[in-house]
Amino acid sequence: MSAPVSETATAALQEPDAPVEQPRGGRVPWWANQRIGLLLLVVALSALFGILRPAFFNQQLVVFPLLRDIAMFTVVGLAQMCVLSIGHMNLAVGRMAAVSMMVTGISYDLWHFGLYAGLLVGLIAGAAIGALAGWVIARTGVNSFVVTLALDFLLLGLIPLVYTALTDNAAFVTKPPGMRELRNYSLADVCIGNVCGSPAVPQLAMFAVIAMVVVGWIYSRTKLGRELLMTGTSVKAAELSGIPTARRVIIAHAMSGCLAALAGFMLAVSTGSIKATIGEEFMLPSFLGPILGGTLLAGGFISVWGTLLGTALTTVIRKGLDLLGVGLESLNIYLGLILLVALSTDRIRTVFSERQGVRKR
Amino acid sequence: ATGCSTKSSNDTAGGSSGNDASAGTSGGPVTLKDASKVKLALIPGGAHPYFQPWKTTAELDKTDFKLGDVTFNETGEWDQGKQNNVINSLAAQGYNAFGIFGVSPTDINSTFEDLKAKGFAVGSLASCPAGDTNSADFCLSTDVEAAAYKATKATIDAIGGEGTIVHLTGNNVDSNTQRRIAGVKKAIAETNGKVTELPVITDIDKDLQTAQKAVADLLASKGKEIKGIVTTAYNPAVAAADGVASSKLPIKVVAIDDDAKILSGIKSGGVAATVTQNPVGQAYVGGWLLALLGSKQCTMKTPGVIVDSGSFVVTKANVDSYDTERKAKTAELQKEFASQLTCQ
Amino acid sequence: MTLFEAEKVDKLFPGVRALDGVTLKLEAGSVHALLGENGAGKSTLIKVITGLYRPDGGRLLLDGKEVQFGSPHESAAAGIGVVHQERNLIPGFTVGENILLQKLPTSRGLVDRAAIRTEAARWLAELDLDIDPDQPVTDLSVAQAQLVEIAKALSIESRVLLFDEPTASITPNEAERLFRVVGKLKDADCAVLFVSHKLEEVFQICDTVTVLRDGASVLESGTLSDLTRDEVVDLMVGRVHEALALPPRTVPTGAAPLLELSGVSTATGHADVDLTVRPGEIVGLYGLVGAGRSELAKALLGLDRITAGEVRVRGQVVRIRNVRDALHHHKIGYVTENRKEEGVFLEQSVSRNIAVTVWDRLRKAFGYVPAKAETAMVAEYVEQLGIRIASPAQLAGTLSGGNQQKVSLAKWLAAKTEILIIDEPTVGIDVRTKDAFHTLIWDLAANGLAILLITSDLPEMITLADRVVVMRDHRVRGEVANDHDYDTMSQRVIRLIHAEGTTAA
Amino acid sequence: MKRFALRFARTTEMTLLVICVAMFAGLVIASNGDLLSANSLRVLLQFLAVPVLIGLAQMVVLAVGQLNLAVGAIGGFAAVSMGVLMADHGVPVPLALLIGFLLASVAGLLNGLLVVLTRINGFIVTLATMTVLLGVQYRVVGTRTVDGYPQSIKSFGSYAVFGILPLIFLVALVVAALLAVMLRRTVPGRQLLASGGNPIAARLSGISNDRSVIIAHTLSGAILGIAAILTVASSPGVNKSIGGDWLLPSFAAPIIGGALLTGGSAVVLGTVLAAFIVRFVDTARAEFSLEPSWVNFVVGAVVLGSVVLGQVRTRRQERRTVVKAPDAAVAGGVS
Ligand SMILES: Nc1ncnc2c1ncn2[C@@H]1O[C@H](COP(=O)(O)OP(=O)(O)OP(=O)(O)O)[C@@H](O)[C@H]1O
Ligand SMILES: Nc1ncnc2c1ncn2[C@@H]1O[C@H](COP(=O)(O)OP(=O)(O)OP(=O)(O)O)[C@@H](O)[C@H]1O
Ligand SMILES: [Mg+2]
Ligand SMILES: [Mg+2]
Repeated sequence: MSAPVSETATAALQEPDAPVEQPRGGRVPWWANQRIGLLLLVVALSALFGILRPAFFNQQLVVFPLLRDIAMFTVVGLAQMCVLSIGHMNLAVGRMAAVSMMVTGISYDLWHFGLYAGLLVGLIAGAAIGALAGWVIARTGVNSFVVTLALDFLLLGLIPLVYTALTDNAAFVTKPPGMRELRNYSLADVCIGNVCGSPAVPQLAMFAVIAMVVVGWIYSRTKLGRELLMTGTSVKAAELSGIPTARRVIIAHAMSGCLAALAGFMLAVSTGSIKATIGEEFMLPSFLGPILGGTLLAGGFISVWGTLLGTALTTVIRKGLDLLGVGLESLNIYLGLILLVALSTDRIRTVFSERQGVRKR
Repeated sequence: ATGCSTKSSNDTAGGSSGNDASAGTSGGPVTLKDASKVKLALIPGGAHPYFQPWKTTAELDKTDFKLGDVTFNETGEWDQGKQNNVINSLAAQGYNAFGIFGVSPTDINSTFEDLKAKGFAVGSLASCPAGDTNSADFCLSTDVEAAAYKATKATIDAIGGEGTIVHLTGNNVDSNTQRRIAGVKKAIAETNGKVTELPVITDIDKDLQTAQKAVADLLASKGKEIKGIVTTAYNPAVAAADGVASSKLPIKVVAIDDDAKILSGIKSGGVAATVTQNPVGQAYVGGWLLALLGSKQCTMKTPGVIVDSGSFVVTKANVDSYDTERKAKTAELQKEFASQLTCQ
Repeated sequence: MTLFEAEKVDKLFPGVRALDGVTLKLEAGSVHALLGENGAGKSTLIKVITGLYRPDGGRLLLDGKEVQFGSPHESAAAGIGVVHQERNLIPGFTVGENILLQKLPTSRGLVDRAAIRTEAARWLAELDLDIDPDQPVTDLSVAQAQLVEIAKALSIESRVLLFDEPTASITPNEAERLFRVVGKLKDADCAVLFVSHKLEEVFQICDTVTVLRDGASVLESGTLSDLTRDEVVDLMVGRVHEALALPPRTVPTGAAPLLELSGVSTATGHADVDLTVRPGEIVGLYGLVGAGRSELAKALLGLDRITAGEVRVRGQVVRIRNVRDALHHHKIGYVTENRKEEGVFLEQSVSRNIAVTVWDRLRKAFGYVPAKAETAMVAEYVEQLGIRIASPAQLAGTLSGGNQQKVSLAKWLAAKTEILIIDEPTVGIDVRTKDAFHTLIWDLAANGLAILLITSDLPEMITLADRVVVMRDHRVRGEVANDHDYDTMSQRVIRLIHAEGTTAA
Repeated sequence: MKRFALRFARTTEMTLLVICVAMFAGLVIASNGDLLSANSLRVLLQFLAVPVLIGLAQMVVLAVGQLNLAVGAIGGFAAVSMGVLMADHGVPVPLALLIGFLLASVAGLLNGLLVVLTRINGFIVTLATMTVLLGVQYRVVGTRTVDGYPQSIKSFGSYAVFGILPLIFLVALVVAALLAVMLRRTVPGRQLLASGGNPIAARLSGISNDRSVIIAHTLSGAILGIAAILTVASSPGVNKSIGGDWLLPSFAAPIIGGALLTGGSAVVLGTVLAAFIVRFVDTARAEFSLEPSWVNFVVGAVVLGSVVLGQVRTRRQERRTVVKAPDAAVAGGVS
């Protein structure tokens, strides 16, 4: 039965005189492409800040920490993006990072694990707590917003209890060998013969690159990624097309938890120790990166590059304002306003391109 | 009407500075030569009334020590990552001497190490790193454990040496809080059971309403047993003073810092005592030291030395005079540090 | 007397000219039919008239005076009532509130519940509906909901009433009631516009007709009694429409059944269902709306619990846990009745829509799906089914209903299923595409697939099925061998449905 | 009436009521009856006023399928504005309160307008306005705690009828009652819920969803304005920390109370009862001297438990489930 449809049926199904329907998902003019717009914006802003404050291009003191931050918040953004891909949210993204790092901290402190063994344990813990959230959502059908919010509350209560029980200073201060170095090493410390990398690029950024490659590969090349996006587009249709949607929900949340753990690790390495407050500042950036980058809140469409660019945009703006010496009286006001403007221009661009008969993607 | 700590501390800053300045530049054991290349940054953990005196003292540092430049930057917003960014940005703009209140005591050594590695002068102000090491050039801070100990002693005195007290404080998962809890416990242990403590109430410094509610609930449920309340964080102190006053229970409150509201409470008798710290001294002596170190005129004999900037129990008896004591302490601090320096 | 007139109305959507100089006249005391294939622009015209869309050209006249409606609110105020194609009730509200939502009665600034109750009851009575106005609409059946929609349109006491496919999901019985109301409206000198794909109804109740094709009117206000059914169809499809002639097909009677249900009961209320489908056979499952046919299909796929009885696939007793199980272990496919919500992923590309069932087969290590294999596979089915697309990357949501249905079917063919459950394949699909689908289904059976065809369209059933199993109230009422004769078959089927009238409402 | 009673018996509200009564009884027993003393009751109710209002402020936007992340920022900003106006600029109390109330309402209105005009998801819009308003709050008050305002407002904040019923709690109840009437019995209220329940259907019935969204956000702002007034009246002072802990409780109350994130549900009573439950957890913490961490832990567990239970209940009531997969419904809806 290689060809279930015979010639006669095929012939009957053809509509020779019907016009081909307008492709609306196809090509988009370059200026309507969100990613390119973002890239231009990031470059333009960097140039502007560089002109106003030449220190903006100081490799060691500005670019290095800037890239380290972008790397970390990109991973945070990817963590949120994974659940956005199925139309869910993870409000406990920061707290998941905190819990996984707690486990990593215990592994360093009590079990004397090596740097990467501890990281691995943390990633597993993150995936597990994410999977737990996913499981509750899949089993009960309760909205992810509610479940992760409640989980956030729960962990917020649990984490301090554990820290006060296990540590003196409310932080795990044992540092396995390599952690200190990872914080400061840049590509300049990686040499092939006499050629060394740039001192402006932190080695820690490699974690983000790996995460981006893996997540990007999953979503663009694999069955799993496609099924996640299909689940995000329509759970009903996905279930009825033979996609195990409950399992996909669990996997998306597990990926989210795992990436949150990685981001938590990057934060712990870059600030110095593993403590209860890790991830407290993750929520806002976790949404900003993906959303600015074009990931849909409703699910079904993601962009890894967009997440990087969206994160870069917000981080660069903050850094620029920092360098311009904007005080706390104005900092948040500017940040919020710039954010609104950035989001609105994107909206204006979308409307404009739709008017030209194309659809933004 | 604006009251509060800013105003009162402003007075302090204005009053004490003249003396200190003369002590530092002329009468002091070490004479600062040329600090015009020193650009000093005072960086608190975030916005907090405690740090407001730093802002004005920073200006004073600039004129008194003829510094190249000074800045006061509170955009760290109580996040270690953000604070590190602020520090780096300032370093990139040419600031080379840093007085820092580290947001996270367990992390701040890493930041100090980075700065030291780049050749900057670094002082840990108002809080010392957790653990046994301090990677900054020096740490000038209230010994929080000692301050909490003193506050508890004052509470015990106020309640007549017997009864139940309760300790209200801030973020539980912060090593300074742990030290405060230890200080309170130590003072209570010394009474050999005459004074007992209810479980510590932590995490109520985030905002005033949480503190207020916690105090009200505490008074409603345990008000009759409690003889005294010792507070070691800002919002709980304000809330406890207010809560006890309006509940009309015979409870002695020992507060922290010298908020105008608390000082007036002491004067009227509603607050038994308060433990004030020495933010002006930290910023002033810290600035002086950083000028000496930043201009490479001096080095520390023992890098990382930790010095208590002092804490002062203020009661009705000394509410008008405690500032003199504090100024004296500041001058004394300068002398103490002078002996710690090796100068050209 | 002309009550309402739309004159040379244009409506443009990005890339589509949905209406192209359409003129429509509605006379008082007359029922006017609006016909056309899918996507001809019928619903768009109604939305323009009611102020939901702003026309890009032309004008609207009410009582000879030009009007412009900025919103449905304004058109309602001007006396134009409408029943839209999609059901539009507010879930948390009562039946009464839903009916009167457009102008909730108030007294002293507050919503007057008593007034709502009496007023709504009046309109429900008008439709002979035994529904409590205080009941939440969430408790209604699909058909009841549709009837509430109609009551809603009546309630604004409009002089012009527009019905967009009001009978698509109600029983013939209920349709009759609606027709009686339409008759009353006609007697009261209202103007009624009636859209339906069911030509029998149109001929039964309409006086005049306008036919749209590709957004343009090909017949304006023709008198229906002067036209034959075939003439109307020809106008709609734009060429002479030949009655479908299917090639002869031998039905294998001796073959072992591929799918066999015996004594199946489900959590959703089915009791003692027996059913057999052999390879190469099309078994029709007929019943009125809500008889439980779709539910049976879903229970079969593990979406609802089977509480008793046996399901046998290829002779083996099986327990199917979910669609995935059905697809991979038993080669069973299900083309759902609810195309837009359950059949296709509107926001995804055509290519992914078709490939969704075959990734399992195409995948390599780590779940990697080679793009090449995927593209080739998709291209094959796009061509075979004649899916009209500009590129496989086009979003399924931008396709017409017919093409969407082809996509929905293609994924099961691509998965090489051997048992196919096809649920209402041609709802809302125009005459020509319908024929193509009939040919296709016929052909699939000829190629050896076992097909269970669920349809409420009796002519379709009689055209395709080899045997017709009749269901009512979640029970099989009997089985009729198809002799492909409409008159005898319809009688026998209807008789089975109404046999031994034990009903639980 | 009987049918109504039957229906009520099966609602979330009934479950919550039972939980409330049980918890209260438990606490009374645990405190040896101390909780029944006038003072204890007053304290219990005093700190319910603000949580009730912020829960309602969130509920009303949830009702149109939106959400408001700026609750704390709007309330805090309004509260410090009033405090500064009275203490530093000597603005008369009624005028200052009116200005604060209007500022909060305008902030809500702006949220609504931004959502409608830009079509950006409400989640993101309110996130941005939250950031801006936090900045404004700091700019207005800095690190000070402002308390130098007239005694009259403080006595309003601490006055209790019969020494038991705090005035501010009664104000909150009145607001809740008005909101309930508005949502159930007025045309704008019904239209708002219709927009939340089914935006397309609402539009076809001549209801402007945009208007509903704007009304909901403005109402939310107005309720927060009242919450801010009560805060100014009952706190020892106002500073930049006011509003800092409003966000999570604002979601907890309506969600425990049975609100649907997808919109269309008006659960005023449920929200009020849920605020009671959270308050009881607080009281229990004080009673048993537990660490505050436990409160978060318990509230998290209660929210999770109640939604799961609620889901199980609706599942059971539903005659059929189309697909046994989670609903991908996303907060932020109408936009
Ligand atoms: N909102 C819209 N945006 C873009 N195109 C649209 C929109 N609504 C309708 N169309 C297009 O306009 C054309 C007419 O659609 P319409 O819904 O009016 O058809 P119809 O005659 O009612 O069909 P059916 O019988 O399937 O209901 C179609 O090509 C459709 O794709
Ligand atoms: N979306 C729905 N929500 C609630 N009840 C429904 C829904 N769809 C159908 N029902 C009810 O479920 C029962 C069986 O429906 P089912 O769809 O299986 O019937 P059917 O015979 O396939 O008819 P059809 O598919 O033509 O509606 C009926 O009582 C029907 O009213
Ligand atoms: Mg239509
Ligand atoms: Mg069906």
